[in-house]
Amino acid sequence: MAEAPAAPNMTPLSFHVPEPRFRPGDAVDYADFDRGEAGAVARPDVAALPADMRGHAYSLVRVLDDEGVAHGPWNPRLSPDRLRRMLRDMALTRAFDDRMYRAQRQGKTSFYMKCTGEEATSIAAAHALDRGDMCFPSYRQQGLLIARGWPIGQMMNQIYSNAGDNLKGRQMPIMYSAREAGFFSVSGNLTTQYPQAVGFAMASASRGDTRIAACWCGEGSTAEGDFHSACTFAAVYRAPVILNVINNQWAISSFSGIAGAEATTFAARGIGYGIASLRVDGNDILACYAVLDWAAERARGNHGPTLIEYFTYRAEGHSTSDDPTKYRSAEERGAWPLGDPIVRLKQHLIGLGEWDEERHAAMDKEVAEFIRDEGRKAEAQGTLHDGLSQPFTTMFEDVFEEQPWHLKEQSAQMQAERKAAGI
Amino acid sequence: MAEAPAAPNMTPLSFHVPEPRFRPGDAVDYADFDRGEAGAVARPDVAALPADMRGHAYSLVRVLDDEGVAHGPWNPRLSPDRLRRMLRDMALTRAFDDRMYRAQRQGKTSFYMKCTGEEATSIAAAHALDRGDMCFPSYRQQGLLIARGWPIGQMMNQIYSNAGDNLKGRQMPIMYSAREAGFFSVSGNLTTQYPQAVGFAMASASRGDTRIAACWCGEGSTAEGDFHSACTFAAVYRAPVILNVINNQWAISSFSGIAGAEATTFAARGIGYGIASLRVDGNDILACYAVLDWAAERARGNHGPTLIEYFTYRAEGHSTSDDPTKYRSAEERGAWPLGDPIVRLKQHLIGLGEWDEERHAAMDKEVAEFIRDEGRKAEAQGTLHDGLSQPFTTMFEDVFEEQPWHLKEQSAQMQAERKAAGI
Amino acid sequence: MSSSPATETRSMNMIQAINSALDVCMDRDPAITVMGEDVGYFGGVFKATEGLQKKYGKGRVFDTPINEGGIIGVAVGMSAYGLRPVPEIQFADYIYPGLDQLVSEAARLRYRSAGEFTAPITVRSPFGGGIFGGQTHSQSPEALFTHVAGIKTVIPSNPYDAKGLLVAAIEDNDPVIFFEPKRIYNGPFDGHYDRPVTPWAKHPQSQVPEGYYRIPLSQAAVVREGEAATMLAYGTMVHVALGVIEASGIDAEVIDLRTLWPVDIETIEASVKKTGRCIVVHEATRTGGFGAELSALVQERCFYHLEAPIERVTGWDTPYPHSLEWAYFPGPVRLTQALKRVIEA
Amino acid sequence: MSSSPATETRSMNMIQAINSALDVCMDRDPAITVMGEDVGYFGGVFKATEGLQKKYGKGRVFDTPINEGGIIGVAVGMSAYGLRPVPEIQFADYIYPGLDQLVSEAARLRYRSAGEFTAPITVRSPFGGGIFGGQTHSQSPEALFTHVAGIKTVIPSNPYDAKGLLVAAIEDNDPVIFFEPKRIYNGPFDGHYDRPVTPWAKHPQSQVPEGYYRIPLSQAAVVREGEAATMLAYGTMVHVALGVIEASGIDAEVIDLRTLWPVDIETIEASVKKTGRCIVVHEATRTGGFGAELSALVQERCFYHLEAPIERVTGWDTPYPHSLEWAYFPGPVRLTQALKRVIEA
Ligand SMILES: Cc1ncc(C[n+]2csc(CCOP(=O)(O)OP(=O)(O)O)c2C)c(N)n1
Ligand SMILES: Cc1ncc(C[n+]2csc(CCOP(=O)(O)OP(=O)(O)O)c2C)c(N)n1
Ligand SMILES: [Mg+2]
Ligand SMILES: [Mg+2]
Repeated sequence: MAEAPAAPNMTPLSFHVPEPRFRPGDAVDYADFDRGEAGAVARPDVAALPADMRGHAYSLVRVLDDEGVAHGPWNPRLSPDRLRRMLRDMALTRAFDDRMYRAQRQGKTSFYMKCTGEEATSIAAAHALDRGDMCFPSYRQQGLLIARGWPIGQMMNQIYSNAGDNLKGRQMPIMYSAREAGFFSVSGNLTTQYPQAVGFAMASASRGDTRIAACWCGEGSTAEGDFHSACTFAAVYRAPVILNVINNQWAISSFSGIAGAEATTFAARGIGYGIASLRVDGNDILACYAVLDWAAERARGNHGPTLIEYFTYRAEGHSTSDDPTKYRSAEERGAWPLGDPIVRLKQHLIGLGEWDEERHAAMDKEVAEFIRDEGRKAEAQGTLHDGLSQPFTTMFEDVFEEQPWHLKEQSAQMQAERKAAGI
Repeated sequence: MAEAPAAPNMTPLSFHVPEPRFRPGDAVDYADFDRGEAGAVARPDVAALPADMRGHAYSLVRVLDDEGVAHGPWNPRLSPDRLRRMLRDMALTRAFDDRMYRAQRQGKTSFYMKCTGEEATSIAAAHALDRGDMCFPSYRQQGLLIARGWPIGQMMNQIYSNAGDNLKGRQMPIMYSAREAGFFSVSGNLTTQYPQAVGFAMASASRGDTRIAACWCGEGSTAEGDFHSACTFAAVYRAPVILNVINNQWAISSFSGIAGAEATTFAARGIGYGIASLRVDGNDILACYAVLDWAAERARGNHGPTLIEYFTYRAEGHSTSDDPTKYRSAEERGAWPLGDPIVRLKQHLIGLGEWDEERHAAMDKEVAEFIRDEGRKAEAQGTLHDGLSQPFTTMFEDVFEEQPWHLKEQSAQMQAERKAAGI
Repeated sequence: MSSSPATETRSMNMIQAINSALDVCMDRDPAITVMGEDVGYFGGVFKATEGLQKKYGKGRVFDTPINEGGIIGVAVGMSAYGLRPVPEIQFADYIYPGLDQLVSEAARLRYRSAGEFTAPITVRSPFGGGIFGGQTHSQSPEALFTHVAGIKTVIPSNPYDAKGLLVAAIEDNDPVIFFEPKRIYNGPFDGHYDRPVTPWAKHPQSQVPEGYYRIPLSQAAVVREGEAATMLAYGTMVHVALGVIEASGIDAEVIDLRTLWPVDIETIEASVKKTGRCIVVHEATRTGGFGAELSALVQERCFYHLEAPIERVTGWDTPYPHSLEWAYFPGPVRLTQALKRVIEA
Repeated sequence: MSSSPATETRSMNMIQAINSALDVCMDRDPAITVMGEDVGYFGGVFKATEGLQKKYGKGRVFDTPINEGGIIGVAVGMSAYGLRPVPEIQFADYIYPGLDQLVSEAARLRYRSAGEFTAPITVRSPFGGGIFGGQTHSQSPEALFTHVAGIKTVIPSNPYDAKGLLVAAIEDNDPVIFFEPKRIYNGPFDGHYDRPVTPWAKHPQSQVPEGYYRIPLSQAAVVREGEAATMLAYGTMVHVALGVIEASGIDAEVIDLRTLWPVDIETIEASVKKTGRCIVVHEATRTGGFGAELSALVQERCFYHLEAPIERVTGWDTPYPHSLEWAYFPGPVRLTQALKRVIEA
């Protein structure tokens, strides 16, 4: 098969295939995981040259310590009101996920994807960015929509492809599009949104506008060519864009090593392009907010793009089609040293004297009821298998702005054939 | 056009489009160009961790100083014989380029591309790598073939698409393929060879072989998605591959800033993946050799991939289809502070007492005569417009291993139609 | 017409048959290497590569980064070394980032190097709709490949063929796109989405030899003989076609192309010359689909035998919609009408 | 049927006409933005964008990194902002790395977002052979786009049309692939490669209005009326077809499709119903080419009028060879033979 056998006097080459530390059944031990201290990482000036802050790609910006106390220069010192809003947004996102997951299991729709454990990353962004800034999300940024106040009912309608679905039943569940909320149409093809965000930012900059762009992808998705396109164009044109990588350590069944995590961090990718790059505790919403706010200010000041890696953990399966017990240790979630973002912010607020267990329980209840009510209203408009909620002819609309002859013919043909068949 | 006008109380964004320092007619001044000192850069252990040698992506490995004296830890201390062979290989490459360029201008073929000023990069590689190592070149690595002793006449036959062309006239000039010489079929599509080289290296490693792979692309081509694929796969599997980027500062009419050179070096791209990355004076063949030799040893020792940026200058036009006076200052070539690779090695050999002007003149003459003779022999086998050198039916061969019915039919049809038309 | 089928057979679904093909091939030829997203430890999102990493090691079965262009590009380089890569593209909808390496490299390598380098790569990829996958888990992009000189395209319609064709594809010395109709992984599907799915076990073509056999590429199967019309189909649509014929009682012939290109033109020509009528069926969008090529070929070669216009029954010229999936799918209603039109024309 | 042509005309070649279209459009609409490899200061390797950066500034005309996927991806994002990008892909052969962004994103954006986001992008790209460009500077990949729902494909055959169609493409609110037949940038080419090239100046269609006008998309031009047969062609092949008719004296009708998809089906149908015979001509490889779709459409719609099989005269099913370029090219010899066959059938 090879052209020639290995030279006998030379060391044979060996092939390295990364392997995660824990597989199903393994006991999990994160003892040697180095989180760094909360508050330890310096906060550069927003105009800092990327060359002067390369270390930020290898450290971990943390604000909250294990007791929920905020430390250091990245502490954003947000008002308790704002913190409570962020807490509720995270709780709402989690409750929404739970309900929609169950709805899928009940056969009300075809598919669902949760963001459990990663809520802080999206909620922080929604709070740090201006409403006019354009978001190019992946499929796990439902938190952006929720925190931007896009109607939960609309999201459910989309998931059910029902009569109220603004996407006319055309998209799989969770592939939202919400222009009003500055939320770009979600694509099923990984990372395509990355260069698109850069293009939006280039457009805004070239027209002297003030709106910036942000995009999201998972650590696994950084391997796609589009990631490189985005970084290259962002660096060359100093585009006002924030490139967010959610490193939740898993890409379906592949651990982050298969995407390159053994050799370096994902934030370090940005260094290669001369992009300011930071790594942040993705389960610490204060840290996430602070870094995003820094990046937004940097972009608005024409100091160029920022790449942010959020170190977090995908607490649930990849999607309703997945079974994570098949490839990873069930202990990982519990043992994960950066905890849960909701619990950590709750603890912080309690420490500030601005929250307590009772209020938290009340919030959980309110949120659950709200989701339940919204769910009922959405279901009243139909679920996926209730019978088709969209007129058949809508299928032929929006392929082009004006319907060309062939789609008119096809639409007519479909109707005629159904009629002839007596349906 | 934009959705909303810029917020009046915010600074408008600005759009940055990189611009080269010099345009046609401009006086050229490289005074602030920092080459570093010859011999100043340290030589890490071949097993060094990429994290421990990041600085090498931002410095410039140089061995020869302006007087042609070799300095420092990267001095490969090659035998004078070897140095003279390298000198002749470079001279031969340049003479070959000149003749083939003229041949194109004389209408003997459709196209040609020179590597003038960049000869050291390929010749060093041919000398540093084992003959069994597989090269995945771009279109400017003719030096590899020449130094590996692949027949010059074969190269000319390919350029002329004549009867002796091993590629049966199918490929544009310079798109060589020479399996025997460990030289992969050149593609017209930029950077496709990059992941291919990584794949070869992965294959060799996975089979416990000892052969490594190397690939080449220009600085402009690093922008392609395939570059990212290659770096990602190379890093993940620690593939025994050498990724060579020839930064000759121009990509047709685009200067290196359009590929990202304003923000960082091209060697730095490798840092993003955790790949050992170095930057070397591409016009200093001793430095090029030393760095390649280091990378080869590293790969053979299972220490992983290396990315090397060769800082050089494209002394001539992009190809025979180009006119560089339209977009860059004619002074650049002469003012370029890293000189000419042939002149520099010649000077070094003379300094060693192993060469002199007379021998150099004799070599130039011998090389010119050799090329002329080879050229005549090749032309005796035909040039492009002499009439077709390949039987028509060869056009339908090698599409598949076995010719399927439709190609048999098409071949027969072509012959029948020509016959019917009386040709 | 399979060569030396092994005797021991077992009832398999499509996934099991594909898994068995990979296993048998890997066992016979150490050059064969399986790679792709999630194909290693996990065994693939559809489980087609289950158990292979354990059996053949990580040097021959491994997960890749999520980069389809890289997967194909690396496979081309592995071919240059002498391996025979069998990459999986998780969904055919995600093959586009790998198209350049397939079209510009793998397909043309033999030609451009005059045979010095070849790319004996078999790209496996689940394709087609019917699983509520919306526009990014339902596409049938086969026409992008049948247009490209130097690539073969193969699509099986049952477990027996899936194994035999995959073995032949892997052993072929040219690049092959092997699209697996995911709707029928678990059972033949006649297009009646509102009826329970029959499992493969009840289908004769689920009896698959455990050992080595191959079904030569470029040979179609006449899966139902008939006189009234010729239906050209592949993948899932073979079962829809058979179901419609059974229900309608019209004596049509059904040809399962199995290899789309180079297609078995003799079988097609003989059938249409016999029946004088032809329907081409596929799930891909209609305009510029492979059905256009079939229609063009048939009218070029059987013009004087045709008694009715050739009809194409295909997916509509829209993206694959989520909730209107069954209105998009060229199912029994549409096929029955078309069959009647062609017969009555 | 062009809307309000400006009165001042000037003799232009194709490049000048394209440049003029860009200039006129940019002048009218500040959202239009030109980008691509070498298109800025240098004005493009074929000079189509010459002078535009100087006139409209680097914010609207700029060089890009060499990354076709990035170019299209960024253009999609610019569209989301509200711009109308007109990217250049230097050669059509290099469009594959951008295919995913075109097929999965630009083409489906309006549909998947139910009209919230659109991609009014016009991708200009020189295509076709005849310049000894070998397999990577000669391809005609139009069939990859005509198969994709949501994309329009336009190919002009002369300077007047080039400008009018490009203006219409840029003003269209859907993504348009605008392939420019590079062989006829400087003059119409009838396929006789051994004869001197006539410059555009001698051709009536080189008289191009300086100002604004547009030629509606999806309208073919009957460039020669005739009774004996219908020839469907586009780009360079229009001139080859006309040359063959002139030389052969056969009274065939030639239709220049101009827009490939959505095609002007009425004009085609009317012509074939009149002549009863049809030849489809293109330079792209035959199998699965756009000619297959044309052939399928014609036989579906004109079956009872057809007196002879529809012939396809196309590039062979091989990569475009370098030295055998003229043997590959579907030139006068082949077209004449086909015309005779169709007439005599
Ligand atoms: C181009 C493309 N290739 C493959 C897939 C299939 N796929 C969907 S999600 C996924 C894993 C992504 O992992 P990651 O980027 O880490 O995001 P996460 O799911 O962890 O949020 C894969 C492989 C796809 N959707 N698109
Ligand atoms: C995919 C692709 N896009 C565009 C081109 C056209 N092209 C050929 S060479 C070139 C410039 C490459 O510059 P660089 O990588 O710096 O290499 P150099 O010519 O300087 O050696 C371009 C844009 C191509 N051949 N392939
Ligand atoms: Mg992940
Ligand atoms: Mg260059």
